[in-house]
Amino acid sequence: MRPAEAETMTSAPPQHPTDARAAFFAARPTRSATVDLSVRIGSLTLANPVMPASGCFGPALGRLIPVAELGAVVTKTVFGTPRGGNAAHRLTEIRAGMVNSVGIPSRGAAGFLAELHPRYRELGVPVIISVGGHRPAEYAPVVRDLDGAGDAYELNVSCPNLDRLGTDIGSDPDAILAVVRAARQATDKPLIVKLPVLASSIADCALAAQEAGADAVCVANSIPALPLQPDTRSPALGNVIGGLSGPSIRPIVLRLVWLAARAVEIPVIACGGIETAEDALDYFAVGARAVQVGTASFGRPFAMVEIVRALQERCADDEVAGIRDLIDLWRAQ
Amino acid sequence: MRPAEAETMTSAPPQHPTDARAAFFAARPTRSATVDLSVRIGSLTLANPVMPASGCFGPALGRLIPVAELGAVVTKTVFGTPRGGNAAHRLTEIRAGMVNSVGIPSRGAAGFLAELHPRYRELGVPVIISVGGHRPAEYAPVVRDLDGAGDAYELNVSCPNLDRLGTDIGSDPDAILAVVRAARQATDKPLIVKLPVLASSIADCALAAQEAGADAVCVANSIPALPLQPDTRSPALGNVIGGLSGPSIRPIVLRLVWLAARAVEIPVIACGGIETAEDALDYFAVGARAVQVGTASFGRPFAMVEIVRALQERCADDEVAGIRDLIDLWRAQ
Amino acid sequence: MASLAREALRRQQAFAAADEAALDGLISVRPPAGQPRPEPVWDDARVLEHTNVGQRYRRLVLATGTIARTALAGQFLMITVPPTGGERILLPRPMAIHRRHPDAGTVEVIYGVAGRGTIALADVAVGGSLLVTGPLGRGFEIPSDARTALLIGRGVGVCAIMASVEDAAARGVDATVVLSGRTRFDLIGVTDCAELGAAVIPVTDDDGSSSIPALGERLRAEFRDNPPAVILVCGAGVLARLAAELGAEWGVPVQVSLEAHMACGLGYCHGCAAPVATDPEVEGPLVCVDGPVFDAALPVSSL
Amino acid sequence: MASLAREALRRQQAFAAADEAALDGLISVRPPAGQPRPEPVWDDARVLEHTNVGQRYRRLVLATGTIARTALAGQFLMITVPPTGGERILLPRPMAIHRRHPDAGTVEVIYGVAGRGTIALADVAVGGSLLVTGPLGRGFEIPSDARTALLIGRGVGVCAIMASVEDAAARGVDATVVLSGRTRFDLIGVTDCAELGAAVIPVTDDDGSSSIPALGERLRAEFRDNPPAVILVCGAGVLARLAAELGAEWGVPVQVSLEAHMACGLGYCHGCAAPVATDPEVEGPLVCVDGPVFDAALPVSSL
Ligand SMILES: Cc1cc2nc3c(=O)[nH]c(=O)nc-3n(C[C@H](O)[C@H](O)[C@H](O)COP(=O)(O)OP(=O)(O)OC[C@H]3O[C@@H](n4cnc5c(N)ncnc54)[C@H](O)[C@@H]3O)c2cc1C
Ligand SMILES: Cc1cc2nc3c(=O)[nH]c(=O)nc-3n(C[C@H](O)[C@H](O)[C@H](O)COP(=O)(O)OP(=O)(O)OC[C@H]3O[C@@H](n4cnc5c(N)ncnc54)[C@H](O)[C@@H]3O)c2cc1C
Ligand SMILES: Cc1cc2nc3c(=O)[nH]c(=O)nc-3n(C[C@H](O)[C@H](O)[C@H](O)COP(=O)(O)O)c2cc1C
Ligand SMILES: Cc1cc2nc3c(=O)[nH]c(=O)nc-3n(C[C@H](O)[C@H](O)[C@H](O)COP(=O)(O)O)c2cc1C
Ligand code: FES
Ligand code: FES
Repeated sequence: MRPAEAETMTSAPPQHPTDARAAFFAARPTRSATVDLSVRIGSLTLANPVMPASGCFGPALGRLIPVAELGAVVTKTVFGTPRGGNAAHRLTEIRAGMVNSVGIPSRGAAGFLAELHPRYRELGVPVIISVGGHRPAEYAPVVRDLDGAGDAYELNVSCPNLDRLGTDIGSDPDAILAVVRAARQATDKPLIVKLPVLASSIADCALAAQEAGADAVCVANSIPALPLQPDTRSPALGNVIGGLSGPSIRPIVLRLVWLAARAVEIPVIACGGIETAEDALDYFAVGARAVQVGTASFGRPFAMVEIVRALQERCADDEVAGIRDLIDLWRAQ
Repeated sequence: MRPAEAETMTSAPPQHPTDARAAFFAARPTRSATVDLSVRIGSLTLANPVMPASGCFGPALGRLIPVAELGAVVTKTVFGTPRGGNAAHRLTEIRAGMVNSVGIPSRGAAGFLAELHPRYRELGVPVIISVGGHRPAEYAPVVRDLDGAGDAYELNVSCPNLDRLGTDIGSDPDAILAVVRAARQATDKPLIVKLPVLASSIADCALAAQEAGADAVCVANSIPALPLQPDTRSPALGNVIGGLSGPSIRPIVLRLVWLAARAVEIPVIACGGIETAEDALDYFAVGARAVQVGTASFGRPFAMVEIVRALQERCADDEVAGIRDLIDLWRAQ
Repeated sequence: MASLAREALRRQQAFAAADEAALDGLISVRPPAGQPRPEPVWDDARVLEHTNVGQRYRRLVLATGTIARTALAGQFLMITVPPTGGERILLPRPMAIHRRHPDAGTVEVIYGVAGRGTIALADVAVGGSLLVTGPLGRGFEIPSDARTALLIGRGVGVCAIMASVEDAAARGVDATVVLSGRTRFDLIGVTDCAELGAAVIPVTDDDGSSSIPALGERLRAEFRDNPPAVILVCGAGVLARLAAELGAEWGVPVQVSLEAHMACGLGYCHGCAAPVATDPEVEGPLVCVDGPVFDAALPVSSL
Repeated sequence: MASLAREALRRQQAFAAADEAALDGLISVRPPAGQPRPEPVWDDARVLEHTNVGQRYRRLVLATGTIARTALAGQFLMITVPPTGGERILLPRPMAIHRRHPDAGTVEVIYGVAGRGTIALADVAVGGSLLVTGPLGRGFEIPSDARTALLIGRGVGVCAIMASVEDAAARGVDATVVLSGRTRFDLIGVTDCAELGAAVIPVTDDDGSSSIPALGERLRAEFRDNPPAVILVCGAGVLARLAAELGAEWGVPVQVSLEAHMACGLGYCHGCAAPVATDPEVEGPLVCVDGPVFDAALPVSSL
């Protein structure tokens, strides 16, 4: 029924000299050629620590920005079988941030492999496939179905939009153990576990992921919230509740990253309200090793690439060899 | 060593005709005399549903506003034995809100009864004493020690500043059961349980409180967060983490109030980012029966009294007899 | 009196609900276009003009060469609202491309000052620049054999149809344009239509001429002998339904442009679900890539 | 070069840490005051003047009768910063009452434009009003038998001591005022001191005269024969320590005004812990009600 993403824009991006995008594609960092921004997630080495947050990227964005400059891309969460997603409105903006209740429409693993995966492959960077499930037992089969496709998998145990009232799989360390152990059997590729904000103990959740064999944790998903329409006081979203994202959640997620990074050895990937290289450095300062950018890309599609370029500049300015030194420099203070 | 609150300002507030405060004290709502804003919390009837949030009120504020117009006052959390509180800085303001890590300094129950309680009694409204503990077993003894003093007790099982790394008592339904059951044995007065934001299921926490005999739940405390100093990236607070409060947490707490109100029969008292009567009505629309005001009082000491007066005006304007009808009016839409 | 305000709010809500319901069963994704869609770009578009239009709207003239040259009628932009004095607008706002001036390398956008986003947008100064992404989405298409067209726009919905009035003028299609609004002073597009040589039927709420029965009667009379070859409509669900009814009566196709809350405008955030009922296991169409222009036809049951 | 900026930041941080450490063991709560504290009020104070002072400071003249008539020297206000274009400042900012003009019913405040709060405050227009609460806290007291006083202020810290220069003038106490700042153009209080007939010792960073050793030497020379009866100081930990050293040498009392992050200003939020080491089971003093003015004396160990 719907051609959507797959139909539109399949040719290589032509260069129009008359728009800012063309100039941005043309720009190449100069001084920073020798800077090493690479990070390792298990057996996978990323050229730099910047990637999109799941659900906030699609191959269509590759027409607008030089995606090859990113460390990796992360797909929208893929379920085993197709899902329709939630009723409109699926997103809105309020003063505290944006709230979405998209509800993870998915064409299922088979649909992803047939329609979307080839377009991700063209981007020229590692592809991290986000994997979802309604119950702990649903994750491993999807990983198995997808294996061969992704360079790594992010297990999304923290979507706030699947069940309006229920608790997340990811707020229960035992459920995390079950999900990750099974997925670990299903693939040798790196596994990232994306954790929720509303858990009693982020440290216990991160430890469970590590114990079960995860290669990294991503901290965190959006924060469940209920936006009201200002005039009528009725819910602004079809699903009543959604996930709050954007800069106002940063101080909350900074604490979670700090706690997770103290609890585990595996890398912590920070996600929550990152808009600039300064924000990324804040997360590095509390122990993150990589960052994901979500909401910021909507208003400024080039935000991720700007962050990569700014980190390169910062290393060059500070005369350090790479991101680790830059982080040490800040953390020492 | 420190005279503090007790020493200063012990005489009745004189009326200076030359300041705005004097005019505010003089104002008396007119049309709204017949409006009934009362709410019941167990056996206690409050004249209206507006009260301060714990830690954001003290008798000293009674010199600045007509406290007798409020539904009740809530004390700062009282521990059984004295506590010193956290290192400076204990609070800061960031773009997303204010973050405090006061750490509940307390003179203990005996100190409270001797020094502060008499000053609360002078205010002429019901006094709800907030009670704290480091372990579930610590609450009931404090309630017992205080009994006779408060008109109701709010069991604070959700302070984000007691243990930097640990989990709250209040995010564990079993711990809530234990705290409330024991407190229920210690007093016949109404018990309110103040719940945390970072729990896997607010519904389970509220149900545990109800099951153990609580008369109301307060949803919620501030949200644990880590503010950094913008220039140095070092923690802005002596305790590293603190509690985020203020308007940006409202959409997050609105969802929690909605979930709690659907789960339990006992009243839900909403607390989080309330600044105006409009904000209070938002919470009423998702099921709250009363509201607490914290951060807003710092910038606008008269915020609570303004909310009461505005609710009275609203009922008069809409020609409804009381707050229940006003709420029904909105909820119906 | 606040209770009067409450009453007004109630009426407004009832109207909005009815307007939404009017689309029920009407919408389907258009078949693949004959013409390929232009490649979207983003640009720092210089603000050349920023003026009031009537009492409720603002008009932007933006210098953005690629978009001005490539945009198809009915496509839209995502406009990023710059921060003003601390107010941060996170999501870009979708806005129809009201007029294209390819030679000047400019486009025009007209918007209503409604909520936080557009209130902040209204502060943008001439001489500054706006980050815009476009052209986006599936626009209107006047069938190649059409000699006449009826276009119906209400409020800012007029902006979605005006580039089709440009197309009609360029191709020698006789365009009749219904411009609907609250009062005569609120009508968008009167001078644009005059410039483009289109016949205008202005209808307004204050004299009752914009009511659906009155407008239906008028259009049925107007086109009794010579129905238009296509109907393009934007701005209200009830107008889309009227258009679909007329389309069924006259046996001509109807295209409608829809709105939805959007984040990306490019089809990857999945935020802009179109009001089309589908199997719960299949995602329905997205307004930003499958629309904003859809086919509108009365559901078979109601024929 | 960013690495130079980094170096500057490092130096600044090292200085801030040393400045904080300088207060170690110095501070204690003053014994109960002779005079009762005035009752605080809040007021919508009209902004009569809002001007630049040098390159880094702004001066407010506020009409607020009760506070102007009742404030004691060294007390402060909590100023609620009004929203500007969407930027919301939640916490009021504590500001010293620099000058009191009881007859005119006005007070003066001088502040540095530092962070979000004061940047937003700087936008307030003359003719508007500011919500202020005060007078608050425990101020400076010149002992009743004092005939001379040394007052030391640095940067905006000068504002905390200027009302004591007023007191000195009113009581015929000979005041010598050290005004310290980065450059001569940054010094606050030069005209105030002239008006109040106080002797001024201006010291600045650019010529090195404000360095602690240089200033110590100068003051020891100045007061060799006739030490002042009391020292009042505000604006830097290292200045408080110098004052405490001089106080010990001369056998005279020293009072220091401190800063802390505040929310309520009234003693109930417990946010403003003073830098006084106490038993972990006992809450230490609060800057807003037990201070901001404290006694400063060298710890016994260092005497
Ligand atoms: C394809 C398309 C074309 C559009 N063209 C125009 C145009 O030419 N002129 C014009 O004035 N408006 C147009 N709109 C609507 C416009 O995008 C604004 O969102 C709308 O005017 C609301 O104003 P606001 O952003 O100030 O509201 P806010 O209160 O700031 O919005 C809050 C949230 O709701 C969303 N929202 C609210 N109303 C709408 C709406 N009607 N459509 C989409 N999202 C909404 C916002 O995006 C935001 O997420 C168009 C929308 C779409 C989808
Ligand atoms: C008793 C007292 C008197 C003061 N008198 C003056 C005065 O006369 N002139 C003047 O310029 N400043 C004075 N200050 C400091 C002033 O209150 C401002 O907070 C400070 O200038 C920081 O600027 P900002 O609020 O723009 O910073 P922001 O970046 O907006 O502040 C962020 C947070 O840190 C807190 N904060 C940051 N620096 C300070 C500080 N130095 N003191 C207290 N809180 C701080 C703020 O309150 C806020 O919570 C006084 C402080 C106190 C406690
Ligand atoms: C529109 C939208 C869709 C999202 N979809 C997903 C998703 O499919 N899977 C997922 O793990 N997270 C999803 N998220 C959450 C983001 O990946 C991210 O965790 C969150 O937005 C916080 O980061 P930010 O503040 O940078 O946006 C989505 C977020 C948004 C805004
Ligand atoms: C300075 C400060 C001190 C607080 N102290 C307490 C406390 O002692 N006990 C408690 O239960 N909550 C305490 N809180 C939390 C508030 O009661 C309230 O739950 C929180 O601030 C959210 O409400 P608000 O957004 O209206 O401020 C404190 C909050 C602040 C800002
Ligand atoms: S707006 Fe993102 S998919 Fe349509
Ligand atoms: S500022 Fe609230 S106690 Fe001092």
